[in-house]
Amino acid sequence: MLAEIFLVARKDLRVERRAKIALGQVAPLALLILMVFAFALDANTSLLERGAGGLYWLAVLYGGTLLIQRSFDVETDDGNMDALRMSAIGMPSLFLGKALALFVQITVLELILGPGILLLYNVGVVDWVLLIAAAIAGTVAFSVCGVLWGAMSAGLRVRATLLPLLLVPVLAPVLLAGSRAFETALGVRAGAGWTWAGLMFVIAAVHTALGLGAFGFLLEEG
Amino acid sequence: MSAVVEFEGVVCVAGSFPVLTGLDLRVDRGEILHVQGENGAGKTSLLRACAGLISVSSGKASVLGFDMRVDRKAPRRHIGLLGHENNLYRDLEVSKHVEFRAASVGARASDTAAALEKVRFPQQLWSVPIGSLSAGQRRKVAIASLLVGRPQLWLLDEPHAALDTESRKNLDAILIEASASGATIIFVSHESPVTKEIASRVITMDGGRITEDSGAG
Amino acid sequence: MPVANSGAKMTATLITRVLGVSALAATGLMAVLGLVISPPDVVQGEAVRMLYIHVPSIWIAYGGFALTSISSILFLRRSRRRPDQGRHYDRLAGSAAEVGVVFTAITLITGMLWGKVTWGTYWQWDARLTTTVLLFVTYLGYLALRRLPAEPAVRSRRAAVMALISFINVPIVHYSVDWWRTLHQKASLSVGRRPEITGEMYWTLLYSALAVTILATWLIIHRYRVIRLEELRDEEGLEALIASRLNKDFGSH
Amino acid sequence: MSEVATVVAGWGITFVILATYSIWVVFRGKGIGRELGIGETEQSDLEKDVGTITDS
Repeated sequence: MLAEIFLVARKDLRVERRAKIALGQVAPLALLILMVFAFALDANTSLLERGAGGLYWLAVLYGGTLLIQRSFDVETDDGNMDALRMSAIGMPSLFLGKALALFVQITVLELILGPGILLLYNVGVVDWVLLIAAAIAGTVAFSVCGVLWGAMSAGLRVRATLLPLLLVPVLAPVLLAGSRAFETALGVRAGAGWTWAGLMFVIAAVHTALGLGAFGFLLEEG
Repeated sequence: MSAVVEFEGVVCVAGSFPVLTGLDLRVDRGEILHVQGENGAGKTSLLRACAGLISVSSGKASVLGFDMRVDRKAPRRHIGLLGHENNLYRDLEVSKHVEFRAASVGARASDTAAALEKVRFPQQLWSVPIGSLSAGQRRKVAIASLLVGRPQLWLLDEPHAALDTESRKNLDAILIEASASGATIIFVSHESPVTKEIASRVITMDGGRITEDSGAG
Repeated sequence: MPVANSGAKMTATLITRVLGVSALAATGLMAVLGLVISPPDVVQGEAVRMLYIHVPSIWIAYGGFALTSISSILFLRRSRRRPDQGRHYDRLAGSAAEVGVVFTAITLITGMLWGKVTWGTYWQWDARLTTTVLLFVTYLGYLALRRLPAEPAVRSRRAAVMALISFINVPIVHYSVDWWRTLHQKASLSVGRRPEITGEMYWTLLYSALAVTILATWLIIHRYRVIRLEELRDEEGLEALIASRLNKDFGSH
Repeated sequence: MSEVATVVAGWGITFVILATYSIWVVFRGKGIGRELGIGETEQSDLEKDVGTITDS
C-alpha cells in the first residue's frame, strides 16, 4: 500500500513539475491576492498586521482550490480515470497518494506566501514552532479535504463552481483554526494557539478516516 | 475451451439511455473477436461492460470467471482497456508514463523498454512529454501502456485509429502473438482491410444487440 | 419508511390524507396556542412567541439531516454491489435534506428577527448562528450536487458520501465556532437567549414541536413521492427507448 | 420593530415559506402524475391535501 501511495504521489508531482501550474500560475496569483488585500484594507498597517493570519489562510484556500481542481482535471483528461479504475491501485492508496501530492504542492505555495505576509504585512514571528506546526496541520487538513471534495466534483461539467461551494463550508473550521493559531504565532493575539493547531490535526484525522472508507464510492461510474 | 466473456440477455443503461438491450455473447480464451456496427450500435458499451466500468442492469454476465453482478471490479486488473481516448498524462514523459502504468497494474516497470520497442516507438522520443507527440505516436504509447501489463483480456476501441499502415501491421502482429500466448482480444473497428485476417470471429451489432455472428455457425 | 404503495398509486393515499389534515389542524392549533393562549414572558415579553417556531424548526432540521445521513449509509450499503438497489434510501435522503434546508432557513429568519428585538441586532457571530448558517450552506451544496446533470447512479453515490461527511462535520463545525466565540467575547453570549421555560410555555413548545414534526413528515413523504414520480417519468422514457430499439431490430431482421 | 410586529413577521414568513413549499411539492407531484397518466383517481385527495396546507 505504501508503494502504491508513493507511486500515485510521484506521478502527480512529476506531472506538476512538467506543467508548472502550482509554481508558475497559482503561487503568483496567491501572492497577488495578498497585495489586493492590502488595497482593500487601504494599507492600514495595524489592520493588516492583525489580519495577517486570516488573510494568509484565505490566500491558501484560494490557491489550494485551484490546485485541487487541477489535481482531478489531470485524471479526467484523456480518460485517465478509466485507466486508474482498471489498475490494481486500491482506492485508499489513490486517496492518500493524491493527498500527499497535494500536500507537497500546497506546502510549496505556503513557502511562498509565508515570506509574503512577513514582508508585505510587516509582521514578525514570535513562536516559530507553533507557526510551523499550525501550517503543517492546516495543510494536511486542506489536502485531505481537498482530495475528497475534488473527487466529489471530478468530471462534472460545473465542477469549477461546485468545488468551492462544497469545499468552503467544510474548510471553514480549518480557516478559523489556522487564522487563530497564526495570530498567536505572529504575536498579535495571546491565545490558545496550540489548541487550534490540535483542532486542525483532529479535522485532518477525521477526514482521512472518512476518505479511506468513502473514496472508492466517489470515483466509480455507472 | 474456457469462456472468458459470458453474457446472457445483458441490459446496460447509461444515464437514461439503454446502450445494451439484451445482448448474448460468449468469447473463449484465445479468440480474437472483431466487433463492427454503425455508430451508436453499442460497441463501445459492450467493451465497457466487459471491463466492468458500466453496471449490468439485468441478465447474466461473467468475465474471466467473475460474476459481474456480484463484483464488477474483480476482473479489472487482468483486463487491458483502450478506449477512444488514449488515457495518457499529457505532461508525463513517455517512458515515465509507461512505467507508471506498469507499476499501477502490478507489473514490472523494467518491462517498459521492451513494450515500447514492441510497438516500435522511436527511442529518441522516450523522454519527450506526451503532449508534444503526434496522434499516431500517442496511440503507440497507449498500446505500450497496455502491453506492459500483460492483460488476459484486451478490450480495444478502434486500436488502429491514427496509425499508419506499417504500424497497423505491427499492431496486428502484437495481437496475434498475445492471442497465441493465451490472451483474449475483443476489438471494435470500422475499417477491416488490414485487420480482417487476424480476427478469428466477427460480430455485428445494432441497437445494443448482436445481429450477426460469424462464429455462431 | 414513508413508502407503502408501489405501482400506480403514487400521488396520495389515505395515510397521507390523514397526515395532511392532521398537519393542518396541528399547525392551526399551534398558532392559537403560540400566539394567543400562551402568556408573554416576564423578560422577553411578546417576543418569546418566536420560540415556538424557531426552536422546533431547528429540531426538525437536525432530524432531517440525521435522516439524510442514515439513509445515505443504508443506500451506500445496499448499492455497493448492485447500483440499482437501495434507490428508496437515496430518495429518502434527498427529500429529508430538502425539508431540512427549508426548516433551517426558517430557523435562520426567525432567529434573526428575534435577535433584532432581544439583542438589537440581526446578526451576531455567536456559535449557534454561525454553525447554523454553515449547516444551511453545506446542505444547499448537497442539494445542488443532487440536481446536477450526471448519471443518476454516480450522482446518488457522490451525494450519499457527501451527506455522510457533512453530518460528521457538524459537531466539528459547532465546537470550533463555539470555541472561537468563547475564547474572546465571553460577555455577549450571556444575553438572555434561552429563558427559563416553565408551565404553559413549556407545553406550548412541546406541542409546537409535535405539530411541526407532523407537518415535516407529511412534507418528506410527499417530496419522496415526487422524486419517485420523476424517476418513473425517466424510466418510462427509457422503456420506450428500449422498446423502440428492439422493434427496430425485429423489423430489420 | 416592536415585539408584536416581529412576532407577526416571523410567524408570517414561516407560514408563507411552508405553504409555498407544500404547494410546490404537491403540484409538482400532480403534474408529473398526470403526465404519466397515473393517480387520476387520487386527484381529489390531492386537492384536499393542497387545501389542507394552504389553509394553514
